[in-house]
Amino acid sequence: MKLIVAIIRPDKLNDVLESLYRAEVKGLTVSRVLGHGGETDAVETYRGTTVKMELHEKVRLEIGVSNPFIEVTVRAILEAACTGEVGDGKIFVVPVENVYRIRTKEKDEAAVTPALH
Amino acid sequence: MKLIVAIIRPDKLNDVLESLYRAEVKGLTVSRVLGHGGETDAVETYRGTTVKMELHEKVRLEIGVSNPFIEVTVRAILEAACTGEVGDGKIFVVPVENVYRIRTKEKDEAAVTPALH
Amino acid sequence: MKLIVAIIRPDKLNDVLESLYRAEVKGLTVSRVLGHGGETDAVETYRGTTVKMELHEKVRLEIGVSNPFIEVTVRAILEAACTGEVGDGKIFVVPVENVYRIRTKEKDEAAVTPALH
Amino acid sequence: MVSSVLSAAALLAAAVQEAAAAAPPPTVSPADTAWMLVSTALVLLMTPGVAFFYGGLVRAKNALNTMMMCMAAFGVCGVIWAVVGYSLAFGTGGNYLGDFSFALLNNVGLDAKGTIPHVLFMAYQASFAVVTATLIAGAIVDRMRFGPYLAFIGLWTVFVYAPIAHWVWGGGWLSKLGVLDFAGGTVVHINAGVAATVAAIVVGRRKDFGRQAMLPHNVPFALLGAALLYFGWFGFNGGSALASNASASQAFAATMLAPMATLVVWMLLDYFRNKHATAVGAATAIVVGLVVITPAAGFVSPQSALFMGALGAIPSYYAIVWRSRTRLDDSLDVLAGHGVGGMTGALLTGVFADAAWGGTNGLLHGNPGQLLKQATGVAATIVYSAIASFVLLKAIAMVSALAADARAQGRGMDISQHGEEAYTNGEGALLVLETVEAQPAARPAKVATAGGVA
Amino acid sequence: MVSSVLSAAALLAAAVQEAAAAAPPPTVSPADTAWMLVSTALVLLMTPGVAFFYGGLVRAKNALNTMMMCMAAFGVCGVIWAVVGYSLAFGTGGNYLGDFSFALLNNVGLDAKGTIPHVLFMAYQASFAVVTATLIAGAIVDRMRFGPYLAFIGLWTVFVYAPIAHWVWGGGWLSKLGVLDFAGGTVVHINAGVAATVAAIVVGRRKDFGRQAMLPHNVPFALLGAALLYFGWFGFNGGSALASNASASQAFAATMLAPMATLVVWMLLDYFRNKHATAVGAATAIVVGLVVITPAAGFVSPQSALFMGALGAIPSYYAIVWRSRTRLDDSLDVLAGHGVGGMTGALLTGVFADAAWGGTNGLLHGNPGQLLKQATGVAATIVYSAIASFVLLKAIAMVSALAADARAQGRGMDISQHGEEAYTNGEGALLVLETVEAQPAARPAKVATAGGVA
Amino acid sequence: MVSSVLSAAALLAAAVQEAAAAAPPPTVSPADTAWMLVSTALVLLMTPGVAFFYGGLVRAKNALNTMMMCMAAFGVCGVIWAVVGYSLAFGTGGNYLGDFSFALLNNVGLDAKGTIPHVLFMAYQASFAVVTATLIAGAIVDRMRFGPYLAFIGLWTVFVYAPIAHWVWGGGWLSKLGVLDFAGGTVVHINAGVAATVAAIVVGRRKDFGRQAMLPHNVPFALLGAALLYFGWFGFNGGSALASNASASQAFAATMLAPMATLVVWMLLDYFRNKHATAVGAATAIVVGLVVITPAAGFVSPQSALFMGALGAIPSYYAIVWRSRTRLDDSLDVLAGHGVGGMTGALLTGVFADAAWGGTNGLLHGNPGQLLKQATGVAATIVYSAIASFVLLKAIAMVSALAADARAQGRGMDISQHGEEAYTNGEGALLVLETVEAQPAARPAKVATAGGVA
Ligand SMILES: Nc1ncnc2c1ncn2[C@@H]1O[C@H](COP(=O)(O)OP(=O)(O)O)[C@@H](O)[C@H]1O
Ligand SMILES: Nc1ncnc2c1ncn2[C@@H]1O[C@H](COP(=O)(O)OP(=O)(O)O)[C@@H](O)[C@H]1O
Ligand SMILES: Nc1ncnc2c1ncn2[C@@H]1O[C@H](COP(=O)(O)OP(=O)(O)O)[C@@H](O)[C@H]1O
Repeated sequence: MKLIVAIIRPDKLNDVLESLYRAEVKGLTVSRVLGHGGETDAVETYRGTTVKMELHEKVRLEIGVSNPFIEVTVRAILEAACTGEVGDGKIFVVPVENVYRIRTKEKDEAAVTPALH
Repeated sequence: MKLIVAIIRPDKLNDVLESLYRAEVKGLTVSRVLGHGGETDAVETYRGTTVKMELHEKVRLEIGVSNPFIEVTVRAILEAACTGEVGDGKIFVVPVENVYRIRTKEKDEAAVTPALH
Repeated sequence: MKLIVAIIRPDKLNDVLESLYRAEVKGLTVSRVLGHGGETDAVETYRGTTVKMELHEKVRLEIGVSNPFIEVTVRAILEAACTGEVGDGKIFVVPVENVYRIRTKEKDEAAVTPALH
Repeated sequence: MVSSVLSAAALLAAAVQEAAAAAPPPTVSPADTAWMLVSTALVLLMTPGVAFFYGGLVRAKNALNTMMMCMAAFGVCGVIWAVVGYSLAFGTGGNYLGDFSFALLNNVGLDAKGTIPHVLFMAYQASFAVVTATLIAGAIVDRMRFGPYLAFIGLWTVFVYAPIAHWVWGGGWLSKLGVLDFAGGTVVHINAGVAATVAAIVVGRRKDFGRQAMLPHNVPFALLGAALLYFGWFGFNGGSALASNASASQAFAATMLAPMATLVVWMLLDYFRNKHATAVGAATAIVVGLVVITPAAGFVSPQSALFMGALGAIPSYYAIVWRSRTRLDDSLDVLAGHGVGGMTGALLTGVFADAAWGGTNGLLHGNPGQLLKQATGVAATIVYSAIASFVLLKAIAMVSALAADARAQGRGMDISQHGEEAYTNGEGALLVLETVEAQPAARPAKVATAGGVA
Repeated sequence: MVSSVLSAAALLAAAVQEAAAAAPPPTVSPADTAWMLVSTALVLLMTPGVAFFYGGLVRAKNALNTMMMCMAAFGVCGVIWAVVGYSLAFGTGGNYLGDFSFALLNNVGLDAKGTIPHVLFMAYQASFAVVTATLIAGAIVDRMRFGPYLAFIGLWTVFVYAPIAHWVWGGGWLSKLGVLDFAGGTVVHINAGVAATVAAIVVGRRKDFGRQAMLPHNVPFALLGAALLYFGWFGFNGGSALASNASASQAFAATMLAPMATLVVWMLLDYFRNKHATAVGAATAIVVGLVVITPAAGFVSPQSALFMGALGAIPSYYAIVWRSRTRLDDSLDVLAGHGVGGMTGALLTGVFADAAWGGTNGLLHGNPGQLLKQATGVAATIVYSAIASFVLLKAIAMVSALAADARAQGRGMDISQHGEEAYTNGEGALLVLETVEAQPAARPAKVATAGGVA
Repeated sequence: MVSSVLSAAALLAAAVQEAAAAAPPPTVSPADTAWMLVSTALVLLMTPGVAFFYGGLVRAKNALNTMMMCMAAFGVCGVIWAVVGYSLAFGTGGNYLGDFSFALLNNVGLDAKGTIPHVLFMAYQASFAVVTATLIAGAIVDRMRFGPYLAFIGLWTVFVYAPIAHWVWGGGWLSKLGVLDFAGGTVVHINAGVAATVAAIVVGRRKDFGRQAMLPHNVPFALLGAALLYFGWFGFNGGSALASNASASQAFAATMLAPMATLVVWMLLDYFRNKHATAVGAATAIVVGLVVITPAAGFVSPQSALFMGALGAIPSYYAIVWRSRTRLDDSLDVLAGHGVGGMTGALLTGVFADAAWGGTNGLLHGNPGQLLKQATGVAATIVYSAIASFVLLKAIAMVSALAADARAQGRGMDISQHGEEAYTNGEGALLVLETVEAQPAARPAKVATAGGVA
């Protein structure tokens, strides 16, 4: 079991969600973050003060997957999130020891299998 | 040592904090996130535009614990965060290699033992 | 390869970014979080209602590094983020199995080496 | 000669008539009209003022619902006022109620009512009816369903507000008794404060009341609301002179001064109790000061206005402290602000009123009887407003639940009552397309395409 | 004797003159001046009103750009109005255009124009010119580049607004024809609505239009905007009487009542269609009601104002529903709100106008011809505004691209057009220091020091 | 006969008297009263205008404190004005100070002062005193402790504002000298700008000033503030005619036109310097334009108002650019906006003033001496304001520290000075219950229960 952490562009969230949906990856958690990488910084001016915006808006996805899904999930993101320009982001694959579904207290594989209802 | 990452309902944060407090788990970090799972989507309308809200507000907890606390922490969350309805969230237990307390530069076990003052 | 997760004070982000920059650590992701630890709680009053603010604003850094950089990164943070008062935060070092750079689909070491352009 | 003299006299008469034409008997006065046009606009601005005052004090998930409770009153109470409310309040009628002579705005024309066109007088009164109803919202935000709420304030305008307005301003029994209420201490504030308390009780407490902290999501909005209220209140009190004259000026000055004194006292109370003067407290203090001076504005000296403002801070301040320790979930303290503030003002009017500054003398000027009259007015308003509001709410409750269920409250009233959110960024919002057939479909899929980040 | 009689007559004459001085032939009237001063200020407040109404409805990354499109009109259109616009609209000229007699505000002095100083009349008209131009912004927010936008509204004020204002208010052909437009249904609303639609088409659709949900980032701001518009509109319509009189009062009451009725009907339509009455809908309804009553305000009874408001909700409501299914990217529905609303109002004026309440009779009072005149006014405005706006936009497009490229739209118009953000917390903002040489440098480094968290 | 002629003459006399009654010697004029009521309300709205203008420009953690610095002035400066300030400024007194004849508002009644009730004149002046004090806040936000701040503005109103107001408007030496200051260029703007600069220096720099970027947390609020200021300023300048007449109209038009021109020039300067016209810049430009025209509004032609607005942009623009490179931490550039803007305006008044438009001629109309007089007024204000403000601040500093310590600044002034936050969502907020004994305790625990998410 792995936790896949992906940092992507906000305007690609759209496409990534669709791509994951097609790959049948349905459970995920999203948050807004700020990223620093190789991108050129935007310059803003507030009255006399000029600032360089070093951090850029990104979206962070966190997806717990069972082993057979690791590959497809990574591929789905890599494809949907890519523009080819600096700032596309990164994917980290982190090992996970246990997963629990809070509602049912199911553990591990069962916990990340989508609920049927 | 583990990092316990839990995704819960915002209106259960309350109870989870209390439950963790009773389990003597005192250090933790919280953030607002959006989750996608099996929940039915809310429909909103803005003038002529109808949208389905695919992502639901959740709270993410991140708790670094030493091994003896893993079990109790997971149990505390599982109990306090559960409503039995779809959308209760997940817990991920992630291995951690080192922990540092920035203030004292203590490492590992010592770093996650609550400070006495 | 590791993912270094650090919880620091918001007003130290400044210094930490500089310190990391000097350590040649350039890729990172930042988010606003709320932390609970040993700090004393602020009391606020809204009309008749008095509340204790249990959670304090913190900033969370997430930095994927290749093995030779683990040490310097941790050290850079430990030094720059420390005030010596309760609430300085923690650093967690989490193992990572794979890293991908979305733009180029590079993997692992290559993925976290700063792009040259 | 005689004739020439006579003709001189005739000319003279003409001259006199011309002079008289220059100073006509008080029909429509352009200057009074100008001030009352402005006053009406100012009072109408108080409704959004309440919307922001209340809306800033609730949690973000209930912000729109709270604001809509105010803004929708423009529609519901405004139309009802035009249809029947105005007539019931200001039609001649009897001691307790007007009649239907002005129903549907019949006979409300351009002729003078006092020194302004009748249609303007009606508009001015409409602005009062709307803002009074919105005050009630503060007690039941975060939980009352939107439909029953609208039904309540609509009916309340007809069955509670209009009668009491008739008693005090429409020639009813309280005015005959000699109760002083310059701009609506009883009619507006005590009335709304009592109705709000009854509503808070009948609708019931909020989910998690007393268990969770429910904090203001946007205090600047509350300050903006207080500022708009302060500004609009100059029309509310100053306009109640119904003319652009000394009385209006005096009422204006009183309306300016009283909240200044309230603010100072409130900040001191706050400071001694909590070690801080708070912004939420300051916003509240301004409103309380305005409420307190409302019944007295045209009857007291500027010095008395300062005193009344200062004194008026105390009961409302401690009413809030007390209320927050009880199980009464008057969410935004309408009782303490408008109810208690209104009572303080109405009674103090009986103390400070000064015939030299308009109206009758009060206790301090040798007429203790006035205080009794004021107390009568207060008591009558409390009793009638409480009973009638209770009956209306219970009647509505028979048709439809008053409160939203716990789940709807949990998701927030904005989503559950209005299907929208105050602050969205579009993350994860999936667009549901219903393209017109003639247009090329945006996507092959039948209904939905992917949403994105704003 | 004779002489004494004569001297009496002389005295008499003096008396008559004195009397006449007391009631002078309508030169400057202080009361009318007071109301028109206020009205002008109120109309000027409508521009920020539009800024917040529009600004709240766009995404956060475009909020400042949207607001600036309104606020900058104060500068561009205001100055152009003073330089040449006012003269072209209100200089005597001919049937189709004024002249340059008032160019650069020459001959605009303190003498009376009607019963107010000429300089005040000019200021009042300036406030109209500015707010009309800002209405257009709603159709092209989120994408039109700021420079070309300013060029467009500047030229539009001269070449489209001023001529049509001359037709209707400056003694031009539509006023001679007898078209009724009390406060600007054609000149302001149809005109802006049509120009906005043309601009939406010529500038082109937004990136991701129809693919992504673009939701309002701050609905309370939209409500604030609607409230400021409602408030300011009392100057817009009430002030169009140009005096503090019965007509102003009637126009005021109509302006108050119509949106109330629109709000009720709109909430019902919303409820039956979406199961919810929305706040965005309520804000829109208020504006639509105001638009609809604008041409009629001084010509119809209060009852008719209620009817017009109620009826007026329907076409605009369904125009929005229809538009959102098409590929027309009129981002904030200026066509539906101001264009369709303005047409509804202009035509209904021809139906409800009542000579007993000012103006001419309309269809319902036995004069069907008025409806035809109204239709002529509507058609002329649509045709001229559409063609002239199109030509202006195409001319500007020859010099400079109208729309920002996809990348700039993606980053947001605030950053790309103004180099700033509406809401920042300073995280990761690196200060670029340019210390004055004489001062000790803050840091050894030459230009930059570390940024921090706000 | 004779007698009949005489009686005719008698009648005549009566007629003349009647005519005279119709046009009384300037006692209270209803129309002037109407306009001054409105003007006073408008000026009072400027204080919240400043609150939002400043509040939007600071960081979120200091937003409430900044707004409270403005709103609390209603209390502190308003009450002090009533108690003693008004009397010191407008009591007859001598060349340098009034007297105590109006202390505690004694002798401030309903009789005419000019053509309006005295009590209204006092209220109008109070609104000036309050807003002037709040301007100072901009220089010391983010760091000055709330108590000492209130002490300072309270004392400042008495010892600095009231005397200078007496010099210029109360019959003091500057008015005798013939210095032109229509609505407060010296008294209000230079005075506040200088005091603010002194305060910025005496209180000291903010923690991290020059090291961290401190960015506006809510630019729309700053725009809202600028809009409210623009709106309110019509009362500030237009009302300074103290009547509803040509002078008021002229001042109104000048107040409308000048900021329009400033806005255009400012956007151009911004564009050429930064490649962008910014929204913060636009908000600033509007305020600067208003400041510049303030002393001149009733003395110059509309064309000159446009010129003054345009010229006035330049010194303030470059003052901001210069200041941000220095170590002077005048946080929101009160010196550049109000100080420099006020000086520009006061001096340009001496250039553009035109007796044909009211007042005296200036340089351009052949009276270079006026410029000298203006310079004297400016210099006197600068010197007195700087010294007196310095002394007051140092005196307060002896009792209590002026600045909050670094830790308090770090946590934010909202929490450290007011114990509350502008924007909360209740996450992790633990409710501290103090239930009334008679009530069943909500929870078994003695004081606290768990907090939750809003
Ligand atoms: N080592 C890293 N650890 C964590 N996040 C990173 C790291 N490197 C990059 N990121 C995230 O990825 C985003 C894009 O990275 P960047 O280096 O700019 O682009 P690219 O991957 O295209 O070279 C950054 O804004 C940051 O949020
Ligand atoms: N595989 C996953 N990885 C990360 N987060 C998940 C995953 N599955 C669910 N979540 C989070 O948990 C929340 C609830 O999950 P959901 O599947 O709706 O409910 P349940 O666990 O009750 O079946 C989601 O909104 C999401 O935030
Ligand atoms: N066990 C933990 N797991 C996750 N985050 C923690 C943990 N302990 C502390 N933190 C984070 O670190 C912050 C500071 O910790 P605290 O214990 O107050 O200070 P210190 O480390 O100086 O003793 C907390 O606010 C919280 O965000």
